[in-house]
Amino acid sequence: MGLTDKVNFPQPAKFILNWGRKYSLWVMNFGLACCAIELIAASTSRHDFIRLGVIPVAHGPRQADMLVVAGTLTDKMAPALKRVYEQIPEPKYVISFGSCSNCGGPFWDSYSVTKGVDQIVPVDVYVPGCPPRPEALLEGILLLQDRIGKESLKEHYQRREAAEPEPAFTSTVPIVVGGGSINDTSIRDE
Amino acid sequence: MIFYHFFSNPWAVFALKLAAVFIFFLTAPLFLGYVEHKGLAHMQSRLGPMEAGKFHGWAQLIADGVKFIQKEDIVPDAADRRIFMLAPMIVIIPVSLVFLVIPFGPAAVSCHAPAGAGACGFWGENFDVGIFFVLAISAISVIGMLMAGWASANKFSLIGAIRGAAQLIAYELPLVLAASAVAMQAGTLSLVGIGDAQKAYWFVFPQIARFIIFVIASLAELSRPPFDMPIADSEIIFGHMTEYTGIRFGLFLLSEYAGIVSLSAIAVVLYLGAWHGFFVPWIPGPIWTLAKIGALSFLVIWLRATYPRLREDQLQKMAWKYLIPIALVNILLTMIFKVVF
Amino acid sequence: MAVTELPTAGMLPGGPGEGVQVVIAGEELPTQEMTLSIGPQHPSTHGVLRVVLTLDGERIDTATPVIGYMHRAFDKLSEARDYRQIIALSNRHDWLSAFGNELGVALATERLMGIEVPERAQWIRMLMAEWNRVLNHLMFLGSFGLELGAMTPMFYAFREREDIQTLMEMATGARMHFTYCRVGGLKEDLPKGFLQYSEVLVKRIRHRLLDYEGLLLGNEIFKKRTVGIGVLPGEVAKSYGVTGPILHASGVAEDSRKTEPYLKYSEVDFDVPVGNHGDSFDRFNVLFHRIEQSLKIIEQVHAKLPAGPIMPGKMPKYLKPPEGWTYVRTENSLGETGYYLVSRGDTKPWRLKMRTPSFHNVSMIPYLLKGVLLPDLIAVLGSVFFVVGDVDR
Amino acid sequence: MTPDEIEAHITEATGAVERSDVVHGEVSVWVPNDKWVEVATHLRDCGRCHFDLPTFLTAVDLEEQGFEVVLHMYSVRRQHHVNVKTQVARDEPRLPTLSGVWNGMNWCERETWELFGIDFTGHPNQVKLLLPVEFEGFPLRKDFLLMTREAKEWPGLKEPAEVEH
Repeated sequence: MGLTDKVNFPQPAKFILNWGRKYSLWVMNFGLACCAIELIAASTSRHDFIRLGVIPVAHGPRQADMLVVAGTLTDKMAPALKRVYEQIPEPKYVISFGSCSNCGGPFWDSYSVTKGVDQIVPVDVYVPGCPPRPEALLEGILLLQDRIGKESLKEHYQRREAAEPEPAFTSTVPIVVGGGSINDTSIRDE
Repeated sequence: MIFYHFFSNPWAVFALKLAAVFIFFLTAPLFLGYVEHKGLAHMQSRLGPMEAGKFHGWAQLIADGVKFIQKEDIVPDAADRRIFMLAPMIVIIPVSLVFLVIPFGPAAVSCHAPAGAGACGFWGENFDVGIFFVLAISAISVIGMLMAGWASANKFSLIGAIRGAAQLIAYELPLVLAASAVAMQAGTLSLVGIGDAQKAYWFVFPQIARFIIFVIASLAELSRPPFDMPIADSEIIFGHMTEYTGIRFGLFLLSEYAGIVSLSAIAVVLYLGAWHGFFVPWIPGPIWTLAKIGALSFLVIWLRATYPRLREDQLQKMAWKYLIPIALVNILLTMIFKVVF
Repeated sequence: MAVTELPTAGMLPGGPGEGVQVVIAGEELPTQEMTLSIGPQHPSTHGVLRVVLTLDGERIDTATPVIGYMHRAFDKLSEARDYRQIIALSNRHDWLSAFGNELGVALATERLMGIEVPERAQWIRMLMAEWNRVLNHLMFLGSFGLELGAMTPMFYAFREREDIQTLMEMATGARMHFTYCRVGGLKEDLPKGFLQYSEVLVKRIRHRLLDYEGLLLGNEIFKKRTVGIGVLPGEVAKSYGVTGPILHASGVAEDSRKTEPYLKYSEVDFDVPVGNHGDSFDRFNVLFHRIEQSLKIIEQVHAKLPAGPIMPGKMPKYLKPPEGWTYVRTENSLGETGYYLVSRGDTKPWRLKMRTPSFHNVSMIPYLLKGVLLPDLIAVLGSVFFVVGDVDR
Repeated sequence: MTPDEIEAHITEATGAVERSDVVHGEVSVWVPNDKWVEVATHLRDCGRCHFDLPTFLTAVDLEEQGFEVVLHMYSVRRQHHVNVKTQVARDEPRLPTLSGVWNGMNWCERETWELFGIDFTGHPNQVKLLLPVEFEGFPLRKDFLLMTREAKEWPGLKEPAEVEH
């Protein structure tokens, strides 16, 4: 923070700053349920998202840049997620990994499950699947990196501030892996 | 002739050396960090960073650095603000000072520097008490660690810092004992002098035990696996670094890797014959030194991939029950040999 | 806590079990206990378990597990779903042994309806259950190393897991939640080339197990950290309802594949590895040898797999088990997973109680953690095999 | 022992069995509430029963007849099972605790209390186990409705016969 949220940098400086953020996404592994295993699988030998600069060595939220919420969020766990999110320093990104964290998934009618983490924290990328394959997470990361490469931090912070009281997805239009958009009602009405 | 004039000006030499040391201090840890990324990855049948900088992710750590400077600088509410912000500096400054006295090569032949500026050669400064300077100053970092742990107002940080302090107290002694035996054998405290003294044979050969003690003690002092209890991630998150964000955290990381380089360098100078090579004497001294430092640092990385971590009390037991007695006996033997031969 | 109650002090040379009496000067100084809350999001609890500790220095006075962060109401939801949907749901509570879970539901429903499962389907179910067991145990072997600070076993374990998951994907089409069982049989027959790949994989994994033996079980530091830590006597384990590898490590060879064989376990030859001391190391040793036994079973299935159908000829259109109840126990990867199924003749069960091994394992944690050091928390928690979804359901 | 032998032995030895049956090879014995602890202790200590592994304890909502509490046990040495069952009233469900008999019953009873509202008198620590403290109601009772389902029918609802397999 500091300058980056007030000044519009000239293009070369902006490029370097964005490049740094793009390839150094230390990930806070918020593994909750089944999807956590696929998240770990995405970080280990065959899929290895460390290739893309997503480094899973941030053990605490303070060092993280990206929060991957993988698995079912329950009402009992929701305060912890909120807290972890708030502990991550700006600029931060959130990937919602798996149907449960997107919308409740197979536990949509449960009395103890939060139906979607976007009720608690703003989400940048939705990865659908139950659980999604590691490749889906890789695509989500690539799409997020594309977006980071183009964004302006000043606007990023302005949007965040505007969305401050309401979490949801007002920060920017979120990415949905595999196409579609979360505002696309045609799928729901089918 | 212009070079002659340049090198005979002590201020110019000083500036040049300072710049060189500074560049080395910044690049060597980055390089080591990259090697750790890739080395660990290939040991674990993966690839490691591949995208940042396109060619095998060579710019991964630069990207990390660029990111660190953009991150929000959080100081927790309950933290002791000034001490919290000061701690990373206290950690990194001693580590950087060690680089000043590491000799990379022999004294230059055409050296006409006036007395007082130190003899001219591939080192920052040739202290008469170099070895004690190094050992004393590298122990200061733990104060920074304690400050960080205490000021963070986090229980995990505190436990980590206390562990780190306990570990340092336990391992400073074997480290000093092992190093002093070398000083005894070389007959000088100057690191350059110790390097010179190994012309005939490396000091690792007479007594391998002393070298092993030194390496173990340095690993413990650096809190590297298998002695990484102060930052044991699965127990206490990240130890004293738990609450640090952005560039302050980056400084901690830099000091960790710089610490590996500097202690490897000291070990090379003390035991592995500094700039003296073998078989291929035409390779210049500084390259030998760098290669040996690299090899030793790689060993440190290798250990991380192989071993689980010990428990704090087991480490203490090892220090007090085994390493210190062995080091003392070692000193005794060195004295006897020194007197007899 | 008064200082005199401490027989040994952890931070001083000697350590636990050494019997070195440490006299601490300044005994009159008051000491303060520290309450440390580990979790619910903490690297060591692999999942969202929370453990509230009271610490005296680094020694744990009391440990209270707080569970429920993954309570997704399986029991209630299964009352609102038909049997077909429950199979899909039951995959997800113990995500590391998905096939074992769906097997239990299918077996319970079949027993209540009196359906005879074809021979071939039973053998294939056994094959898949054993592969699933290998998957599960590899995960625990790997993650325990990571928690103790050894990174590499984790990556090796996942390398092997990926191979096995490719195999499972061939047959089931899914990587984790297979949903391969149907009431009465299986979704479909094994694809071409499955058995050949399975044979190759058995050999490969058996070979690679040597790596784990070297990196973990044969490693001096690993032994130092786990031998004699968290000793669980067999009687205590039983009184907590602990089953599976933990009970075996405590010297009780109770395995329902042996004592009450279901599927075709009576026709294959395997052993139940048993530990002598019930400490963390024994638990891992047992886990490691269970992988070998599973591979042995898989090899026998390859040899004995009969031809035939995989579903009984005629299945009712609606699955409506008659009124009644049953309890089916299966030896799942982590212990006894049982389904207590009460039917009232509807397409949905009246009550489906899931008995999970992890729940009982975790309830035993306070016993094991009393008086150990904070670093040993890792060695104990990692060796009390549990999956949080299996604890909370 | 075979299921029938267990049934006969328990009926004879405790004298508290109201009725019993054997279904699918599993024995159930129904005992009155006040004999609950006594029977459980006998089953643990008796040399012939030797039920040393309490498998689970749960309840079934029988609607107007109250709740049926089920305790399943296994004997590692003798390799046999038993289900001990008892019925508690719906308006004031209450049962003495078994946490003194087996350690493992502590959590099982906490869970049953939380999900069914059955009060285990004498339980050392009867507080919420799975649900957040502020949660109201006993979710596994039949009169606890899943609000999401009540609000809107699941759009993907299909009867089993409509799909293949």
